[in-house]
Amino acid sequence: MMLALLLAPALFMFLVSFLHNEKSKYLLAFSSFVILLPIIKLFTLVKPYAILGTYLVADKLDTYVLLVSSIVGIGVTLALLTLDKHVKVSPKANRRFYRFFAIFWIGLIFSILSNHMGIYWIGLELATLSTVYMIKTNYTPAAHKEAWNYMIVGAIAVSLILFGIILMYASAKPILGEDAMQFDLLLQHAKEIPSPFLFEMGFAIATIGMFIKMGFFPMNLWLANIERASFYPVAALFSGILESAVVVGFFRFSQIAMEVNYDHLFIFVFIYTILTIFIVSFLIFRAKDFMRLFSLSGVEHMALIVMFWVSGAPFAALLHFGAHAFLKPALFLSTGVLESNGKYKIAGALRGYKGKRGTIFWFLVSLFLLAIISLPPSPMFFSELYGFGAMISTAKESDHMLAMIGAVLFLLILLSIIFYRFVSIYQSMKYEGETESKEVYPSELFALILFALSLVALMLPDTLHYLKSVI
Amino acid sequence: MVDFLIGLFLASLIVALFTTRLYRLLLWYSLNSLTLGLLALTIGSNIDDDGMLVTGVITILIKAVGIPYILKNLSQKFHFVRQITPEIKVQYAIMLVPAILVFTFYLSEPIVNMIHTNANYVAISISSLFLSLLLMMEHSNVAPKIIGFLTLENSLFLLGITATNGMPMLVELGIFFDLLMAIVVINLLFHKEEMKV
Amino acid sequence: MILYLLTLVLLVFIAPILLSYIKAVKMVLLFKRPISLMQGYRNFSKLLTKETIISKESSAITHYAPFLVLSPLLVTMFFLPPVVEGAYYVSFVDAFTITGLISLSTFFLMLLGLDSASAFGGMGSSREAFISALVEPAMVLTIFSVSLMADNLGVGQAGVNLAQHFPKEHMASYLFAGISFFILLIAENGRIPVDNPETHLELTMVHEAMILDLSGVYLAIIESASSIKFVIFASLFASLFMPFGLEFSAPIAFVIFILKLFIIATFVALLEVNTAKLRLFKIPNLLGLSIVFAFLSLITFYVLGA
Amino acid sequence: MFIFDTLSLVFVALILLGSIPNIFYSTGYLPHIKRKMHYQIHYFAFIGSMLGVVVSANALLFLFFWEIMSLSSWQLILTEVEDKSTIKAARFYFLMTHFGFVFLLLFFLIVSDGNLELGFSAMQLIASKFAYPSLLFFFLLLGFLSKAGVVPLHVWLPYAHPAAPSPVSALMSGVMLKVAIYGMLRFLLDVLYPWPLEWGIVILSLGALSSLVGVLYALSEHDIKALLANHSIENIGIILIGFGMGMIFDTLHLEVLSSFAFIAALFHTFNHMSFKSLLFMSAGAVLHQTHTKNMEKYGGLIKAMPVTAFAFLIAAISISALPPSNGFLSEWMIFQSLLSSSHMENISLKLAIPFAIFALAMTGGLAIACFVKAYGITFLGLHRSTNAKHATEVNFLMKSGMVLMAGVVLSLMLFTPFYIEWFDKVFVSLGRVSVYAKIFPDGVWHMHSVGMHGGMVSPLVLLLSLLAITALMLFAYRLFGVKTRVHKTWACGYTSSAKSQYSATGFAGPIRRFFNWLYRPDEHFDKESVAGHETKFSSSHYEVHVQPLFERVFYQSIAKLTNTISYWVYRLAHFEKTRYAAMIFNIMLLVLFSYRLFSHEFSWALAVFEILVMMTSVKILIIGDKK
Repeated sequence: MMLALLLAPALFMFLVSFLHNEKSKYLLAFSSFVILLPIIKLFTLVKPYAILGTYLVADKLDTYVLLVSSIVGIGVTLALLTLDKHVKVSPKANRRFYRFFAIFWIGLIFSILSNHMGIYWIGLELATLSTVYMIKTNYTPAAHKEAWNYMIVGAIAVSLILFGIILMYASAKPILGEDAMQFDLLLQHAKEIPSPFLFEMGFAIATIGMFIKMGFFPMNLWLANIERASFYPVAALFSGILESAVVVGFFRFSQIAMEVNYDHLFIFVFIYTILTIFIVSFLIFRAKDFMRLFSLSGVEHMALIVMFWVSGAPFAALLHFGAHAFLKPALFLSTGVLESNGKYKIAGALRGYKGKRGTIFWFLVSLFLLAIISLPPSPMFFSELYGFGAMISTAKESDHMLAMIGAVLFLLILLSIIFYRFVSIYQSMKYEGETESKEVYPSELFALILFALSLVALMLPDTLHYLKSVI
Repeated sequence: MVDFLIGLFLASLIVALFTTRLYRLLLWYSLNSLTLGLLALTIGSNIDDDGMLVTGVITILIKAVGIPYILKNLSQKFHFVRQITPEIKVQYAIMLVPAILVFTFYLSEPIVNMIHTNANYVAISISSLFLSLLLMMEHSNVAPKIIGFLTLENSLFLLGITATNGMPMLVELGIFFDLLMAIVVINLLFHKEEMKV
Repeated sequence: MILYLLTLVLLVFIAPILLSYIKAVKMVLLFKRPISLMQGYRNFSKLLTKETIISKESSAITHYAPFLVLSPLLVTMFFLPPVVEGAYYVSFVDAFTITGLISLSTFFLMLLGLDSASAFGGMGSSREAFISALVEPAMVLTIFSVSLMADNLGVGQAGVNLAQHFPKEHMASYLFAGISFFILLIAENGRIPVDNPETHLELTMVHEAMILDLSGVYLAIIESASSIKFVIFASLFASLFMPFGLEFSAPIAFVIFILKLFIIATFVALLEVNTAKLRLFKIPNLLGLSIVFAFLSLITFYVLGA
Repeated sequence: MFIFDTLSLVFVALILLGSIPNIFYSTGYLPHIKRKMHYQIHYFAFIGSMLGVVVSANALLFLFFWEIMSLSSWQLILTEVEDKSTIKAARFYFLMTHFGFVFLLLFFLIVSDGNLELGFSAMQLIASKFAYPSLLFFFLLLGFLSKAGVVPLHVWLPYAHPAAPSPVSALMSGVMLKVAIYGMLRFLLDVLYPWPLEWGIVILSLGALSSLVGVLYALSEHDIKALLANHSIENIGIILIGFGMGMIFDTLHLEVLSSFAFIAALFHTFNHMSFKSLLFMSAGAVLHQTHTKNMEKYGGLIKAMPVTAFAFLIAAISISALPPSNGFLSEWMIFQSLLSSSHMENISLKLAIPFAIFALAMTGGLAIACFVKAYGITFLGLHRSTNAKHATEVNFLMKSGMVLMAGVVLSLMLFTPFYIEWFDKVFVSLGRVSVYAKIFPDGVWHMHSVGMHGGMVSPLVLLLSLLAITALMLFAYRLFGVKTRVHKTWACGYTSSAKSQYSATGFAGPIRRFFNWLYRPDEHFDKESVAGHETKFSSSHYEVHVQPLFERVFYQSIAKLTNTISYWVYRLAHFEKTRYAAMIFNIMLLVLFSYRLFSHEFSWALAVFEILVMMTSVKILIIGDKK
């Protein structure tokens, strides 16, 4: 029943997208908004709540992620309403976009809510493939090329995840049989897995797949290039929703891996993420346009989330995840306006807004920009405090305390480079260059306000309490 | 019989690596899929698993026949470049292939001590994974890359069939569904002339 | 108390004479007819009768600074060590305060130089600032060293202590401190080789350049300030580095003290005759010497205890 | 949540004393500012956050307010963006504060064991169990001292403070730096207590170094606000000298001396707050009227702006540590604690401290030179530009701000015993010995050093006698009825004009030349000589710029390094456009190989082999052959 409710808006959207009607644009947007309703219903239910046997189970973690994703979805839909004002997009492309958006949602709901590695993978693959076409809605050679790129790299990454899943399944099959694909069972019996080596190898391969998908080392630039080539709502979808599906998978796999061998997991992920942040921070140092900048910073934040999670600070990871999921799409959506005078015009991008709408717009964008580098009172400030705190506690318990503290210091210095770059870009947006007038449309403003409110909601004591109770 | 088929699987993959013609590549892929399907059928009949039999049949139908056919059609429709020369020198490739095989056996050595069977199957699957990646990286054209991706999928199945004696039916069907979806998307993507990626 | 006041009067009285004496000694040595020892007084009374000409660019600073240059020095006079054993002395002021008061006086003098917008005033101030900046560390280190030997930082108390327990066991560091202080005496009072008070040549002027645009009473005040400054330093040197003769009865002690002042003045005069004025950028060499001696004094005190 | 012990309250008082006059001044300054709303919000947020920092009782709040403080001050610098240099300064400032924050964060994370809501006393327990306390100390040092602007983390200060609007410069220099001192006091005394001897020595030497470096670069500045900012570096150095002595005495179990030195440092902290705020306010008033920060364009402003000039004079006397000002008293106390080093047993330390004395004394001398320059060139002589000629006194609110702040300076001078008693309580509450009775054993008239040699000063006596004698002389002068005549400047008969008087560059000339080895100035000298004569020329132009050595050596090379690394990273990252499959291949190889190696059985030979394999594979598959 719940499943039907969850899928209904998406299916409806899929069907409406075949209608050749002027009104269908609004109908599509409406159906996209409606997705939130069953999710809110799901949110209020007692957890864990079995939606489809043992295959789809809603617990606190995945409902949170789904809720965040659906809010992002609404924001993206809002921005889509006025997409044609900023860029050339035909109604046909718009309808197609929604068609794949519907498939995307279906895949996403499956993968986020799944309690089964196989289902998780199927959903993820569905979501990945459907985004390929979304990239191509932008009819440019660059977009075409990047769509291919995404298709192939994404396919490799997703295949690697499946490969890992099968290895993990193989390692647990002797004790669990066909049920070895269920996350909760695996978690319970993780200690009994007869060949931890096989499991860890599978985990490593799957993690590589997921990390590639999130743009970690060594594939740091591909997401940025894709997001640059596609329309900004697609970029927002990528950073806000698709990444969440991947990261949920990582949360689940790593929970099991923590049980199997925490040290191996920690060292592996720690080194991997530090490498990633090293590369990304220097790439950000050179970024010359908004899209690449934001997308690289998205990679950085994903790395931080992953790091916090494995350091034993799920609260920090989830808070950071929520904050990032709201902030990054908001910034991506605002690039539509920011770049209205040219793609590489950073200087003066925050100037030239008239009227109340304009003032609110630039004010919100400045806030978001400063929040993304975790200045208080951004939720990221607190999540980073807690996350690094957990990291230091782990360091203090380990045998290599000084090396670990050194690594954290190194990490913080790398983050300072990113900080520097963002500050300099913010200043340049606000105080340099010429003032050219830019138009802001209400729908975009609504999207930004929605994200801002969600961020505030994230900081409410109740939310924090909820997040603390997730694990 | 199983070992013979696995050998064939690996052999067809390795030969595909050195192919310079698109249609020949398609043929090797089709053969590769065929051995996979036969493998599924053999193992399925050995352990009396109906799901595995179904998988085998679907594999043969879709992968060994359907996909090569569609790809051939596409290539005629969109005028693919059919002369595909590997970018990695043959000298290197000759060294790489055995190196990969040695490496994967080294990699899976600890498994042998933990689980009694199948360790070598894991090794072979991983090596075929690496080989498919090699196939993808030695071509810059889209079409061979797609075939590389498809052989990657095959090596997954090889792992699924040999190391775990088949995954849950639901999952396997899901995977096939996604594969079809991928083909649809690829088809849509080709609706402009093929480009170098 | 009477002796204390008497000392003050004596010092004020003797101040212009000392400077005239130095000049006279130099003139004798140069085979010139020496000026009278009362020349300082003659100049002073002459200046008092003249009208004051004020530069039209000058501000309130010119009206107040001369007094502020003189008054810290006059205040310092009250804090000098006693001349006779048993006489009253001010015990609540230490050497730092005195250094500070002298700097305060110099501070206003430098401002005065800048006030009239003349190139010479600025030049003098700039040079004076340079020199006094380098004097400061030598001064403090010397004070430190002396205070260790005298076992007290208070100037009055130090003089008394030194007179009572001559630091025989620390002769080496005492000597070094003495040399250092003597260099400071020369530098702070603008004597050759640091400054030549007798010429008005733009290459050599320091002190004179600052007061070039003063006249009348203001000039008289500044002139008396510089003679008082000399007498302060001379008497400090006399009390701290020649601490003998205090135990005699008051008149004899006074005579001995005055003799000491004149000996110091003679030494200064001899030095002036025998050395050429240093270039401005060579002055740090001299002051560096003073700093080095001050350090040496401290180190020998600490390490060798000598 | 919040803590209101004596230390916090003393710093609350410091912030309030520093900001209340400033609010008046700022209100008067407001018409000058275009983005009023922006300015006001951040201005009050800034003051509020500073108050928040000094009363927070746990790491979370402390860091929160600390960042708000940085954030709002950064925005305040950006209030009036007129040129690129402001933007650069703001960026640099924010980077440096973030740099400090990183270390603070690490410090707090280590001492709070991840529980950021822990109180300070609980932190001490954790810190004492930590195996490497020196690491904590250095984190703390880097964190707070980068905010306080101590060498070598001082480079941002002369850029950032001048770029802000004047009331904000006054707040930043006068008050914000003190918040960092609060942090040092709070966490060194409360959390990281017992210290090894080395820590005190480190702080002492940093202090000595920054006092010298600060004043030397101040002398070479022509920008009046940058000059003052450099003096902040110097004064923070002086505070740290006192602080370091306090720590050294404490480890040597000379408790009385230790308390004395700490009180001296705290007293100087207050004094610096008062006179530096006043200096920035009056410099701001000058800037407000002349629209330039360049001292070479000032001159003769005392006639047009008497109140400002008088305020500046008071502050200048105080910062130059001339008696009987409050600046003199605190510096006197610091000197006394340095001189008390003769009580120590450790001979090498005893021999080293005179160097600090030397540095401090030298600083004092150079500070006098510097403020004669600042005051003389700005307020005395002839105006050097039309703006200076037409300057008038600032409005009432700004004036009242300055007068109030001058009142604070004077109160610190007049009520020294009261303040010292209060500071004494701070250290008593932190478990130190009380020394008030030793400093003022017989009433408030005489201040004693607690060392053996009994240094003594009587500020009020000095003040009264100076006033009395000066008044007496003035009275006599009036009585005398001297005739005065106003005439043009004589200057040996040359005509003097605005151009012929000494410039700021010229004034600092001898000192700059003496310290040429440190400054390595960038000199530009063009002249058009007449008929080949060396000395006769029709026009000449001389310009000299001093770029701090640290900036050149340290910061620019870091910037260069970052650029180089990012260049190579960028180039490498671009391989993924075409070689993505190879990249994935390699990462798989690397991860699986390492996994097999490290998690199963480790051998060095294989590790080396792995590295070789990876290198070959990267070369063949990713980089490829050169075309």
